[in-house]
Amino acid sequence: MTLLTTELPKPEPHRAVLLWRRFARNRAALLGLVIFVVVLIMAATAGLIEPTDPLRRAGVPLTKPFVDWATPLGTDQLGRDILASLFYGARISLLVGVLATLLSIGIGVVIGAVSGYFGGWIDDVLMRTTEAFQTIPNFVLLLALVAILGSSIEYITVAIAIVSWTAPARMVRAEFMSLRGREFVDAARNLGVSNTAIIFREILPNALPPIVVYASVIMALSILLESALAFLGLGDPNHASWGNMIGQGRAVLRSDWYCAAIPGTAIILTVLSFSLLGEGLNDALNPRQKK
Amino acid sequence: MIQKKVALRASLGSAALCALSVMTTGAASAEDAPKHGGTAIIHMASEQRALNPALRASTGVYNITGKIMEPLIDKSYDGYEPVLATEWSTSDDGKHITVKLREGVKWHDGEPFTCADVSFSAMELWKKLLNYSSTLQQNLDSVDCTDDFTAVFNYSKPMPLSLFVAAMPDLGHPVAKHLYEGTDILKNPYNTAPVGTGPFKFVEYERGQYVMAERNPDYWRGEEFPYLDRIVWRFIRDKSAAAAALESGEVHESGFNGVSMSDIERLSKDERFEVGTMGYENNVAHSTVEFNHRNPIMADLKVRQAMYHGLDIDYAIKTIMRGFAKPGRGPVPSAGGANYTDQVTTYDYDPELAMKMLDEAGYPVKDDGFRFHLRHRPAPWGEYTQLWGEYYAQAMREIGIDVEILTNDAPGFLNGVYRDYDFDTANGWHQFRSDPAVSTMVWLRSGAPAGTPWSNQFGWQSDEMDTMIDEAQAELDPEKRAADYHAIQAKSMDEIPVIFAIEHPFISVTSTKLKNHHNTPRWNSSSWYDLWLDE
Amino acid sequence: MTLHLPPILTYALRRLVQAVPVIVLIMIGTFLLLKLAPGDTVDALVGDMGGADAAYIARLRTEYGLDQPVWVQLWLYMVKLVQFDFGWSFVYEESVATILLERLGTTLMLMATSLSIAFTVGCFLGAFAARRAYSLTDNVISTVGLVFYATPSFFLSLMMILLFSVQLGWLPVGGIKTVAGFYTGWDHVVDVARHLIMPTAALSLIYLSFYLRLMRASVLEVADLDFVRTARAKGAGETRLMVHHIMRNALLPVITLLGMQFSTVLGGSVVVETIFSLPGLGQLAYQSVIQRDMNMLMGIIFLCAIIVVVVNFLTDLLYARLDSRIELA
Amino acid sequence: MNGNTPVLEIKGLRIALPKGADRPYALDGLDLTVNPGEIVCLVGESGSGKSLTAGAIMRLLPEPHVHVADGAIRFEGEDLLALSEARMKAIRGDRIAQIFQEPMTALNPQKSVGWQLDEVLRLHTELGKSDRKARVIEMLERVKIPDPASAYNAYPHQISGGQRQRVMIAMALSLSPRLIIADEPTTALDVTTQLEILRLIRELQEQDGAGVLFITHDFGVVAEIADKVAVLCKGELVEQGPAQQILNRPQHSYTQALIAAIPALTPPAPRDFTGAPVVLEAKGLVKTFAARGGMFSGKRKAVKAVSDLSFVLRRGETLGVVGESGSGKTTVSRIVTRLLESDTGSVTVEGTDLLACSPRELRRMRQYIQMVFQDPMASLNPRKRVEALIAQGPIVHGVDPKEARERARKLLELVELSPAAASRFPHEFSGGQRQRIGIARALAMEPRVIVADEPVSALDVSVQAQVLKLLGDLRDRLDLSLLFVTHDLRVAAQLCDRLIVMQKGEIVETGVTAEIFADPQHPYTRKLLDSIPGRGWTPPVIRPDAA
Repeated sequence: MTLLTTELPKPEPHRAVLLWRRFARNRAALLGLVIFVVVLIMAATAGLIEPTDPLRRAGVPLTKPFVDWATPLGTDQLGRDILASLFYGARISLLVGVLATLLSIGIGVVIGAVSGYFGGWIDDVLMRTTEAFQTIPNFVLLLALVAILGSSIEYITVAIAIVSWTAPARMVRAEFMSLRGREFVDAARNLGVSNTAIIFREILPNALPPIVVYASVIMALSILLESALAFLGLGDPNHASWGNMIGQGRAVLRSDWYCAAIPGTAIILTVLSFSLLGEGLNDALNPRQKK
Repeated sequence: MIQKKVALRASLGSAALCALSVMTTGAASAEDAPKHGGTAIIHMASEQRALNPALRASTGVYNITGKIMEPLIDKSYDGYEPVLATEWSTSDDGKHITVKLREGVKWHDGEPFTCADVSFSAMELWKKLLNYSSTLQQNLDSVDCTDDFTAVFNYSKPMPLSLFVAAMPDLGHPVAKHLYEGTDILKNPYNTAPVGTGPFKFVEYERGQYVMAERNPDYWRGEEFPYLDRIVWRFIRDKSAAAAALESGEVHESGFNGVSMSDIERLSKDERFEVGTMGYENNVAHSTVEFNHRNPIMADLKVRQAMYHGLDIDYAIKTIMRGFAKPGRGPVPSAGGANYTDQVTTYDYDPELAMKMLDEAGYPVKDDGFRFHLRHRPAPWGEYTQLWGEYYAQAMREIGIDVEILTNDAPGFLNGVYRDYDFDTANGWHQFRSDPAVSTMVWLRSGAPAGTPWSNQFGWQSDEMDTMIDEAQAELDPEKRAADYHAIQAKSMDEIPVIFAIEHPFISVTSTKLKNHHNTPRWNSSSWYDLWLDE
Repeated sequence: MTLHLPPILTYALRRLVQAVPVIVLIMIGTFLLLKLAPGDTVDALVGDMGGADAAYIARLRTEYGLDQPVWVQLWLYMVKLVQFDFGWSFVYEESVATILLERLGTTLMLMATSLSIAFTVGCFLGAFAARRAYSLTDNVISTVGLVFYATPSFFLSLMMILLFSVQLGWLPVGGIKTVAGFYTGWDHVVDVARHLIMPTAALSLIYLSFYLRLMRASVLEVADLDFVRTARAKGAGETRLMVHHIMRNALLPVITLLGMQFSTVLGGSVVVETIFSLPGLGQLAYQSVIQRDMNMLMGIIFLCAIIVVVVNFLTDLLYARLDSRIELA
Repeated sequence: MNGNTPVLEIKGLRIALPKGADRPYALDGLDLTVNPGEIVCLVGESGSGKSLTAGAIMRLLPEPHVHVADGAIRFEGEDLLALSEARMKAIRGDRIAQIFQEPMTALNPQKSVGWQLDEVLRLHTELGKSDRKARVIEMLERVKIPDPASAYNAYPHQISGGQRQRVMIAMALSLSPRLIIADEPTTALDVTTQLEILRLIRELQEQDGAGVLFITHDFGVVAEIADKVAVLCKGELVEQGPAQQILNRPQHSYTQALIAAIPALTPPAPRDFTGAPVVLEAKGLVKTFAARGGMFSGKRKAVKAVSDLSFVLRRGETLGVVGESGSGKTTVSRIVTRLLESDTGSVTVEGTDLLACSPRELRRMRQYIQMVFQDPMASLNPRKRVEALIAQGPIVHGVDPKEARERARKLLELVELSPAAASRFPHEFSGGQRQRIGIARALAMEPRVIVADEPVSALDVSVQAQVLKLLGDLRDRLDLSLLFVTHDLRVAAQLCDRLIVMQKGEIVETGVTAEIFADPQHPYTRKLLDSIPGRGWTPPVIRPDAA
């Protein structure tokens, strides 16, 4: 029996392996992953399996699903192929979701990090601004932004990001406030590391896990917000987005319910998958000390 | 069943000088004796805030205030019908129009209705504040009251009587002088709580919810009228919810395409409802495609013709309007009566021809698969304007023209098209208001102040057209006037400054419990004194 | 001489002072934002009317002061606002304050019921799920909650209308009361309640899962804390643990978020109010943006800011009441 | 000892750990007996399984992950493992009571002290409300809480750490349990408080005659309180016997090693530094903190953490700063390294006043004064590999990255770690190893001064000794000066040439370590020395041949 402490324990398996193990323990999260992968495949193969322009007239308007194999899921009011739109819609929805999330998290991280790290009047100014943004009902702000910028998909994405950054900013700020007092930050300062490097190289990587988890929430919200805009007729009609499909399918909801129900289900499943993924990521990245 | 006969029995063009019998047509059969009582609940898709037709000329406003405030003259299927006016005539030079007023009419507050009210309304509201009317009445110098019930309209330039009469149902609502004189007219409280002479008295306006009016016991047509105790206009913005409200019996009528086309089609097969376009003959609109002629490609007539050939109008009518429409034949709709003609150039759907014409015009398909790219602004006027815009884009792509759609809300659209000219093509609608002179010719005539919506802001200018329009407007002889308008129509179909692609009346869904409905060409705007409820 | 106020008043005053710059920022921001948007309220008005001629349009612009430079308009507005004059809505032809007052009741009723249902049921289910963490029950509760969260609110609302109004005929399609029903007293209350059932349910179902997940996580965290172990070692049973030891501590972080949720829910109610034709602030805000009804939107945002400040203040009080570590001294 | 039936009898207890743990059983075959009136100390380092023993007795293991696999636990003859949950609930808090380590977290922050004490009575007695209150007040008196009536209404955060632990004891003892399980009850407390609490437990236990199972890692505490000692090592019982025997004549090599690792209370022979150059001079340091007031009062009270502190540190010298929590010793270490801005004063290193430096100058000056932190886990960025951690400083100061990494590997050897450690993350190491990495990081900068803030207090005793030795060795080899902040006088005695004793931000005494230990001048210093647990016991000198 030895008391010497210099011997190293067995090396641990790779971080990714550990993360995967913790993630996979959550069965619901696995389901979320499966749905997510399916959506991903749909987005990636849009145009391969369904080589047509989704906005093109592909058949007799309002063909029911499973009637004509040229348009397996039927057509909408303008004779557009619902299957093709569904695939292209996956691409648009993911694009909106991912870009809006990256953008809002980006803004949130910079503001939250600066605010939380420096504190004082900088924090005051930034947090008052954040509060101002939070006080305006986000959907109303979104409508105003879309009214200003117009309804192109790029602007919708930017607008969604602009109304979504406050929560991550507060979150990052809280993380930074708690992390900036940690000894490893003092250690870095003591080594003469600059503030910028401390913020981005030392603290940020440690503040990321909850943000990554929250990113799934923003992804989900982005898709819901886009669809709500489309519902109010403010979607981008140049692209087949699920929101647009529901927005237009709603007019024929009672007679041709599938026009809205198919993209509706797609949205529900996708948003659900993001939420489930988020829970799984939470388990993987922020393991609770359960014995 | 789907498409009810579009009744067009109005004898337009000549002024009816005598009162016509109060005969009604419509769905009610003769043997049903009208019942008194009941509350009719009417769906409104958008909320009307200002309830003064002498301040805001819009069908939405008439829809409610038509029951409370009456115009001097209304329109029936048999022609123009006296309401608050009983007779009208013009001087030989066309500069003085004499209107005899109905005696014994009282405002809802008990004050008598006299010429003073008409004179005040005409000078202070119709001429100064009311949209379209202020242009129409710009040459009105004064209104003289020779006695309490005779008003003489004095114009500095000749005013065709037929134009005057045709405008009156919409632009001829007097307000009570004693309630408006000496006040800030725009902020007068009676603008949202109207006082009129009509069969129903205003009760309350619950903003965001409904407007309610109740029976006027002192109505001038006699104790018999009106039949209903009450009318409520309910604001339901969402079309699906409105359809549900009709089906659950919470609403009796939805007009102006208040429910979606698919629901209209569905409910037309439902025994509980009558669906049709009757009663809108005076409220026809065109779905348009507007070009920005500042773009050299759009300025090329051959391109515009090719694009017209690329539009499958019949398909659009079938899929988007579900058959409740017909192809447009220029700026005047078939509901325009004598002023309408179908002897014009037409452009059949022929994509092959369209592509050939585009090739010839010097726009071959390029490497990216398109001939050229257009930025298109669709008007946000609801379901089928939007679909029409998307169909247009779809159709243009088929003939090799790439169309990028820029969606905006209403102010954004109006600004983008009519003020900033930031568009290549746009689609919206043109509303026909009884006479081409009221709001149609501004689509073709040059010289409208920049930024005026629904006017020629398209950069298209033709001196010949301008002259033709001015002459038609000043022409006093109805027949010559009609011929002038036929010529304008033909020219506009040749040169296509704007495509008046589809003419569609509005469609209403009415519960069979309502009787005597849709019995005038502007029924939703009329007074409903004879409407009754069979419950 | 110093003024001695009760601590709670001092605190309220301090919060108010802190809120002023935020509100000013919001007001100026909103004003400029709407000014950036293409078109103005006159465009919207004539759009609504279906047309107007040039002279009419020009006259309206002058009338509404829209022909003045933006900074002048902003200055005039702010000067009025300081006197609590919200101005006139050209769209409604009514003073903004009147309309806001009319709408506030409906919105507060909708929000208060939806939020309290979402909060109560969410917390209860969250705690319930946490006690059975990782079991089938837990998975089912969490997933069903998430499905509601994932459903676009308009989709959920439309489905409810189809089911409960059209198919079953149980509930009215929309509105806040039966028109021309002329109910009074208790009947009126029942009538309004029946109209609010679906919109409330739609809103609360969506926000329920938010509280559910939060509460579940919070309970799991608190359940691991030392004092729970202490209570167990004292011989306390599971129910007692939950009620006396875990719940109160677990609720604290959830309550903090309750205040922040208000404006989010107000945004979310835009769609729900539109579908159910409820005359609330959400729909009004949407309309004001579309109509460029500057004064109205500014009024709504101002009101919203005030409500958020008040709600946050109340949650702080509630928090202080619940958290013994915070002293009112 | 008087009882015939033991209060507690554990036979062959085996506690299974979940799959994937470092060993299959947390406890493997524990036999233990506690008689009435007897205090049995269960001693072991972290991870030895001592706390799980308590959990098993209370039947509060985090089942099913961790569960009793085998063995018997008899409480006054009754097999606890066979009882129904309802019966067990009745026993908990009534006949078996437990005292926990962290008095702050072990009390419900949302309930008043009185309520929490009352709860025990409510659960286990039929007493009426006023009777219960009287009983609670009585208990508060028994644990010597001043003003029991106001303590009754107080919330846990409103009373001091020592009082909270008294409340915990009152709670445990209020029904005169037969068995008290005390799980490290004094570890989180200051020395002076620790002694008081230990005395209290002893006193109350003697009055009631209960059996006590006292779990600790500290042999000093054992010496202070134990009747009998059982030593655990990685789940196995290595030795058991009367306290005197184990303390003075340990048989098992592990026990011997543990005891050998306890720092002796004999300071090193004084060394003379009068001729050595001054490397750091602190003058007139003052630091005032604005303490947060209540939520509803904007006022903030000012708390003086350090008032007018001056000292010098010479080359090769180790200056100890000792004091209890709140004495301001940690503040000193942070001001000196300028991690915290001082209100006034100067800290001169290499002829430059650190406190007056511009940010740019400061970054350059940092290389001369480095720090070793208290919590080795918290002070190493968990997202960085060891190599990067050590090389970071030199790279920031302009050393070629490749060279810096090479030097990092050499430094690992210097702190006796395998170079293979370079590519790992901090969490893959034990506490002692992490602290070695922390030291390596400080050394990488080739500083003149190392400020060590409680560098060993988070470590097990055996590890502590090794790290202290390493620090001492390195100091001598590299001619470093150490500013050594600690609350533990045993540790201070080990390494420090001179001491500064602090109380409430002020220096109460300063001098050569050996002199202070031999003849403390200030009453506070005297009290501190008197409170060192097990100060009456001199650990036997054992040749460390067993390693």
